[in-house]
Amino acid sequence: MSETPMMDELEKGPWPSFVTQIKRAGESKALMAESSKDLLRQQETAFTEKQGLWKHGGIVGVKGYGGGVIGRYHMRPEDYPGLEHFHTMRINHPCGWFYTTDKLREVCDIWDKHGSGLTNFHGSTGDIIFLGTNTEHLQPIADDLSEKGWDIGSSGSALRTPTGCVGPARCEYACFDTLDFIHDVTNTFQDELHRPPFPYKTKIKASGCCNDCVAAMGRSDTAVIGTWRDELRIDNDAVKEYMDSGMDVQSLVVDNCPTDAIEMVNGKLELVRAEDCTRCMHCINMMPKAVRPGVNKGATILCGAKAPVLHGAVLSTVIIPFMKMEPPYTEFKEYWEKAMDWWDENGKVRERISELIDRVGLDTFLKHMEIKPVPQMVKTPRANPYIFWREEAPPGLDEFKKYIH
Amino acid sequence: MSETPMMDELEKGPWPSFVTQIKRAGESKALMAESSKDLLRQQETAFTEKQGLWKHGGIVGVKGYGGGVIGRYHMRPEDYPGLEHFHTMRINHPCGWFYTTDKLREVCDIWDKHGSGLTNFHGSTGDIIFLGTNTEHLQPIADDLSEKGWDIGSSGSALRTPTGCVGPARCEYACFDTLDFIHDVTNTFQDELHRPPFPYKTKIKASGCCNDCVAAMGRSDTAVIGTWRDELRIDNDAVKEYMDSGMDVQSLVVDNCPTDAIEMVNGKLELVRAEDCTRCMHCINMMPKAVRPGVNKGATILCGAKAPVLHGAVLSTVIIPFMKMEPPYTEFKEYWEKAMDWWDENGKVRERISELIDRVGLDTFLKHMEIKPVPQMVKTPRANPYIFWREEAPPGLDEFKKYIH
Amino acid sequence: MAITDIGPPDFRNHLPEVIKKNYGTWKYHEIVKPGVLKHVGESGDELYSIRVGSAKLVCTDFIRDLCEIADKYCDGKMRFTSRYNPEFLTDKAENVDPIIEAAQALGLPVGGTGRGISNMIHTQGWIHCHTPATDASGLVKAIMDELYPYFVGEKTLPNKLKLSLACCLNMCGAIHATDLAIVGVHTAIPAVNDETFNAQCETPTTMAGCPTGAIRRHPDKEIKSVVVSEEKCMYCGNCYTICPSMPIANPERDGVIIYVGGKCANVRTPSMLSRVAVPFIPNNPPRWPEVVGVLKTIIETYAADARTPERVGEWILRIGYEKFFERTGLPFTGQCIDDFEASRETLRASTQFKW
Amino acid sequence: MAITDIGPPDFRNHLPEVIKKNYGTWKYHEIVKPGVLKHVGESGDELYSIRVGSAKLVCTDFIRDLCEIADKYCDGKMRFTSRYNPEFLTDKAENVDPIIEAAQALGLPVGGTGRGISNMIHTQGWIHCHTPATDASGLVKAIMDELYPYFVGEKTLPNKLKLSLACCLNMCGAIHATDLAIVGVHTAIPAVNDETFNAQCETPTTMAGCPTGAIRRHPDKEIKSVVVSEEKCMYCGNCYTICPSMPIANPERDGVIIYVGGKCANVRTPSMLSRVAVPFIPNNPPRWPEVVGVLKTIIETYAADARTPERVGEWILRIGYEKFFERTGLPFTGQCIDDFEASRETLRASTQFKW
Ligand code: SRM
Ligand code: SRM
Ligand code: SRM
Ligand code: SRM
Ligand code: SF4
Ligand code: SF4
Ligand code: SF4
Ligand code: SF4
Ligand code: SF4
Ligand code: SF4
Ligand code: SF4
Ligand code: SF4
Repeated sequence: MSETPMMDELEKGPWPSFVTQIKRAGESKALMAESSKDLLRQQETAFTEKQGLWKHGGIVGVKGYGGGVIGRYHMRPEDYPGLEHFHTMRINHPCGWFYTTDKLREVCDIWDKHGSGLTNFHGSTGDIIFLGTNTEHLQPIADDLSEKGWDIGSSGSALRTPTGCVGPARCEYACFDTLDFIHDVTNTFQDELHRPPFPYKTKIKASGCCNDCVAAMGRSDTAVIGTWRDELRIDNDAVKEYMDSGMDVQSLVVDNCPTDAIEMVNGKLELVRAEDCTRCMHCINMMPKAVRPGVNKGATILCGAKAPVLHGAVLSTVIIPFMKMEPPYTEFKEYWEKAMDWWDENGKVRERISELIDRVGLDTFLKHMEIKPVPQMVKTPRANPYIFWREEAPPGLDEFKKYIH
Repeated sequence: MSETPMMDELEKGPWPSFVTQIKRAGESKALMAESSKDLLRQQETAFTEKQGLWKHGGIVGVKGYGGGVIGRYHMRPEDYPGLEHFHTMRINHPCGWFYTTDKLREVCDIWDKHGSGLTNFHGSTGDIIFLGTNTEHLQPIADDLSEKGWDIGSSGSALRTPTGCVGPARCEYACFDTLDFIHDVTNTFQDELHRPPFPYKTKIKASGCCNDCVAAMGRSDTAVIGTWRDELRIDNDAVKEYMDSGMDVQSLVVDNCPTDAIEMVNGKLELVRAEDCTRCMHCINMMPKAVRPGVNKGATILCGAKAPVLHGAVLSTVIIPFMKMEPPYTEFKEYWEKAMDWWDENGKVRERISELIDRVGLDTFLKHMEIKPVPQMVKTPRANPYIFWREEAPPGLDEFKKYIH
Repeated sequence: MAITDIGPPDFRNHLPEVIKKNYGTWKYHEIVKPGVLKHVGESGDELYSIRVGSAKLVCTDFIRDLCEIADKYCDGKMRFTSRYNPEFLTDKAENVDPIIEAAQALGLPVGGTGRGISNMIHTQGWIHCHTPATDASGLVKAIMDELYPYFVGEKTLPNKLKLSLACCLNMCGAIHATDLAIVGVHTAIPAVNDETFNAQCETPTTMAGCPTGAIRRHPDKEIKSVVVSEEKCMYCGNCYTICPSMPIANPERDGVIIYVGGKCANVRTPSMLSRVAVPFIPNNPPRWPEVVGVLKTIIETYAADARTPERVGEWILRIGYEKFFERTGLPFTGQCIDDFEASRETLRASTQFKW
Repeated sequence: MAITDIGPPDFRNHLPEVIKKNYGTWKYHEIVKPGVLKHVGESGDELYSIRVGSAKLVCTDFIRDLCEIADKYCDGKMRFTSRYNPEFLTDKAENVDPIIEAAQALGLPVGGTGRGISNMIHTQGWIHCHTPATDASGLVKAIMDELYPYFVGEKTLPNKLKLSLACCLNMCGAIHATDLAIVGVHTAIPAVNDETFNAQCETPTTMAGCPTGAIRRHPDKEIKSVVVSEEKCMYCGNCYTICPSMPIANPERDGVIIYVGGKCANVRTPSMLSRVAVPFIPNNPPRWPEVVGVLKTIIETYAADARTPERVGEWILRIGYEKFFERTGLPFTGQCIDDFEASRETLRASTQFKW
């Protein structure tokens, strides 16, 4: 009988099986091939005992870097000798996760040479994850990688590997060049990425439009989301094509516009209330051939998304309604550095920037940033009357003269 | 020149002037007629200095009552001798604020005999307010009032004077007898009203439907709001009348239904998606002759509204989606007493019930109340994963057997 | 022994006959003209209600005047509304105009029904309370003089517009859920009187009474008093309630906040809390022209821009606060942005907004 | 000196020619069939993307297999999506079917596009992390086996349905804003090991590390250890991170929460946080049939009840949580009601609800 019946069970069924992958890694020429069997066995034990078997962290690293490696040790090394150390390494991906097969094979070879041959393509932040190696291999991996033009990703209280959606490479919706932007930002902020300087982790993600294909709204302290400042464009010939092909434009497109900005007027789709359109992409998504973003493109900069620890999950909120996004992205970089400085100076240990904003108030942040408050930043103004004026003087009567009828 | 130019200014203009009223009180036979002049002068001073001139509270009262009188002393009694004491007394109003002229004259006479002759018809809670008298008159007022069948209202950490909308007396929308209910509850809870037993004030208000003409949603710890459990009723002959009279039923009524529950079908108004109707009264308000509540009537019981001190204003939230409201209102009274007991036991001083609920969680309240949680109580379930199980056992696998496909 | 706890007079004894007869069986109503409601019972009976505007602060003789009208035309019965308005009730159509005339003869406006503005919920202010940051009756008089046409039906609005005023943060009248509201606020920290503090106040109690922990012992140990942190004080005045040596009223820094968009009714949209549209306007008695002007600006923008039957809050919900501030011309400032507890909920977690 | 900070390889060197040529000038796209996107450039050029499903945890040889397909049909270029799916890119329509066949030959499903279910964002679980309360890869495999028809296009949905899983409250993968999510949770307080505590842990640090203040010194002064309050502990596991003598994993009390209705896209409606639909289901490896069953129930109810193009959260917004619980048959329990910080916002401040 198999030593790992539950793992075997998970090879059945139509969806590709990770068990098969682990087994296959064991058959391969990966350096730590023996650990594959141990991994399956430890997983079987975890399934049986219904709990994990890995010890706490443990700090490991490579020269010149303050992060990018996650130390991992087993609780029962005597039972699973192949897993005594089983660290992971994060490798920064090329933007948009585009590869040549040469580069892919290269990275696989390095990993087989130094580790388990098991990997995630990709981790949830976006890195290539090398899953499982010994302490002594960490530095050689780093060396081999950098020799071939690869670099380590990030961990700890640092800027984490930024990611962007496929954007202009393959998407007609992209309102800025997400890939160039992420590549540029990643390179500009190598120091912040590799040598944790902050109170806690911080993330940047860029989506070319509000479809948000990298889920920046939900998981990046700094979300850059493409939009446009003018009016969307409609090609009514193409609208007609969609209608001719059987699409019910009225019910599917017009009736679902959240702002009533579009209407069918004499058989033509018109942006009748342009100033009401909130650029939600719905009409565009429904008929990409017929409706497209405007031409004055850029991005909205939002701030703060994070996972629930400690005060509940946070979605990003608007800080800069519209920023032009053109190389060298000076405005963005100045914004980000200034924001990080403020956070760095005022944040407590393990306090993300949104938690700091919640603690001291958005207006305090805006004041430091010298950003003028605008209603686009809020869903509603405050309901409570607890306004702090502090050193600021409240407005005098003069400022209201013009309202006297 | 007048001693009170700003007050005189406020006699001008079309809206009835309180200044005129104060002056007139001075001309009348009210006992403290002289204080009217002082009141105008102190008000002129307040207007000039742009600040109030009344001292802090000071406790006064009448025999057998723990509240109903608000002590008020002037900061500058030497300048305004008529205002040295200037207490107010709250008189419980007849439900719906219905009066006979006899009773009105009676109450005016008592007040002229013992006080300034100045009054609010009514205070914001709903009492008749006797505005300004001396300490020595308090007891005589109370005696005279009770002799004539009037009673004092409430203040302090007590049940405050309950109020209800005009309801069945003059409104076709009333889903229960707000007046009888309030009268009954006021009489049943005289002790709680008159001898402050609680951690802080608490209020009950009843509106016969969700138009909420006593603003119970915003200002009562216990809001009782009429609704129905079945379907609203439509009289299409009357719909036609409205249409014939020029009303655009489609745009004014149907298009504004928030749930898309009604539609015009072949020229007739129909409740096509009855289960979606949230009984928002809109269609009924627009065409009272044509649309009316269902026949299975009762009320939703909501809890918690209050002013902003200390954590921001609170609107009432649903506790009992539907309760039949029939004399002697036993179910309601049991509910209210049990809720007050819980609050009394667990509330801190000056903590309203909604603040207690915010502190310990609605579920804790429901457990004490032995009320089953239902989704009608929430807008959304929790977003955070911080579930406290405490002594409760989380569900076992068995409870999910039925979902296994 | 005093007789206590007899409860209020039984309303049943105060009802007009036509109400007794049709109690609970009214069928529908119409607004015959501004201030005049006609309710029709299943019985076919008709009831006319004539609503008149009144100050909230009145004298007994005024009540007696009302009684005279009620005696003459209403069989000696009348009522008041939840917004201080006297209402005359009659089942005789022919009495309507005489009642209107009689009321107008007393200087009382007839109106307050339907799509417009009724009386203003308000509080005591400098007339009677000890914690006001603004006046009540005076400001209300100034406002209602100006909005009079909306009361008497000369001007109408997309829906009812409920106005309220409270003279301090206690918000008596619960103006926190109303279309347009004014609340009195302080904007400067209390001025501690070091001379009297020790005699009048208890240091630990005073410190404990501050909700934000803004009060500390005086750094100079010789001075038996306290100091207030400019950073932490939110001007709530709680300390003054506990300690008379910490007056917070400050003529130069007291004034009002203007709130918009709240409502209690659950019609179409759920009840809504009001939101800060103007974080501060200084007091300017006797007529607060700046406050009145801002209110008029908001009301006129609403009148022009909202669709029937949008309440103010519903209108803003549709157009967004971006457009509210743009169209009213009111400045959006950092003080409008919530930074109190649980403020995150008010931030815009979305790319959907208008330019 | 090691060479550092060279940054990732430049993506520009990895782009297919057709992408280089049409970079930033794509005009529109169509979904040709499940898993196959056709993008058309202003130039008229066409680009076909073939998306295939994959485990997240793979071995190098698998990547080499993908490379072979890419070499054969895609000029040696390929990409991965933000949901772990390999995508083969070609400008040659005739290559589409061969690519599909090649992928299928490797056992890989082709699909994940359009209105259905794509790969599941997930985390490490028992395979590699030290704080999981459930597994990741195993549970995902069990779920995706069952939802396979929605990936390959045999079944479709009213819109995309994004699935995610995180094995602890850290929620790596940010599953808090996704249509349907699973998160591993503990439900019992940590078991303090009094024997080892003193040697392994520091009392003040451990106490300070608890966000809810649930940890106190052991009442028996002789015992150098701590006790945990059943009342205050929310099972976050922070203490275990600080102190190995406080293991929180508990086979009988570990399991998952099911979340619904979140999304990141700002299409039609703003982004939404996910909400707790099922507060706890115990772990049941290897196939967690109860979890899979509940997910299927929710998905099938959504499929039957939602209108195109409603996302799960939009559907629930329209029908209300009342109807969500009724139609899915899931029990609504007290644990669904928020009682953490700022929970008031989640309560129903309205009389508008459905029976
Ligand atoms: C590998 C990865 C999961 C995966 O399987 O993909 C991961 C794994 C870990 N995360 Fe994460 N996180 C990963 C993406 C995320 C994301 C998603 C994202 O970045 O888009 C989040 C949510 C977004 C966010 O940042 O809030 C995330 C939120 C966390 C948190 C909670 C942070 C918070 O402020 O709430 C922690 C806890 C911590 O930092 O101590 C955490 C901590 C961890 C640690 C380091 C556990 C620990 O406490 O030491 C995990 C190591 C696992 C291991 O042994 O390999 N991880 N973590 C992801 C990184 C791969 C990559 O680099 O590509
Ligand atoms: C007279 C009245 C205002 C008016 O002009 O109509 C009033 C007047 C006072 N209220 Fe009020 N409140 C009055 C209705 C309200 C309402 C409205 C309601 O009841 O519908 C509220 C908001 C609803 C609520 O209860 O939250 C209200 C919320 C407060 C608060 C804040 C309570 C809170 O929990 O936030 C206080 C402060 C306190 O209790 O210490 C307060 C305190 C006061 C005091 C007693 C001031 C004090 O701290 O001692 C005021 C006495 C004024 C005076 O000298 O006459 N008053 N107060 C109203 C009572 C008249 C009546 O009985 O009919
Ligand atoms: C007399 C009074 C009840 C009482 O017991 O005294 C009353 C009476 C009526 N209300 Fe009201 N409401 C009265 C205060 C209120 C309040 C409370 C308040 O003003 O503070 C509200 C809730 C305000 C809020 O939302 O904050 C209120 C919200 C409504 C609504 C909802 C309007 C909406 O679309 O949101 C209606 C329905 C309508 O107007 O179509 C309504 C409808 C009515 C009807 C038509 C009911 C009926 O069929 O008789 C009555 C005549 C309305 C009119 O004047 O146009 N009544 N009504 C109150 C008159 C106050 C006054 O003097 O102006
Ligand atoms: C390839 C990928 C981007 C990438 O850089 O890798 C991508 C590609 C496209 N997305 Fe996306 N989305 C991708 C992840 C996402 C995500 C993020 C995620 O899944 O975690 C989201 C946000 C999810 C959320 O809301 O939480 C996302 C929300 C959308 C939407 C919004 C749908 C909606 O109505 O809410 C659209 C528009 C649509 O489908 O009409 C969209 C549309 C598209 C289009 C049609 C854009 C285009 O014109 O090329 C692409 C094909 C869609 C398809 O597969 O049906 N994409 N898309 C990602 C594929 C992941 C996968 O393997 O399944
Ligand atoms: S976020 Fe927008 S631009 Fe980027 S891939 Fe998705 S749909 Fe295209
Ligand atoms: S982008 Fe959205 S808001 Fe604008 S017209 Fe299209 S559907 Fe309407
Ligand atoms: S709350 Fe409803 S029942 Fe009561 S008076 Fe107003 S409209 Fe009529
Ligand atoms: S009561 Fe409201 S929800 Fe119901 S049908 Fe009428 S308008 Fe629609
Ligand atoms: S609002 Fe404040 S100042 Fe005005 S009456 Fe109420 S407690 Fe007094
Ligand atoms: S006004 Fe309020 S916040 Fe300021 S010191 Fe006094 S009690 Fe504290
Ligand atoms: S969700 Fe928790 S257990 Fe899973 S990988 Fe992230 S930190 Fe580890
Ligand atoms: S699990 Fe979390 S809440 Fe419980 S004792 Fe440990 S740190 Fe505190």
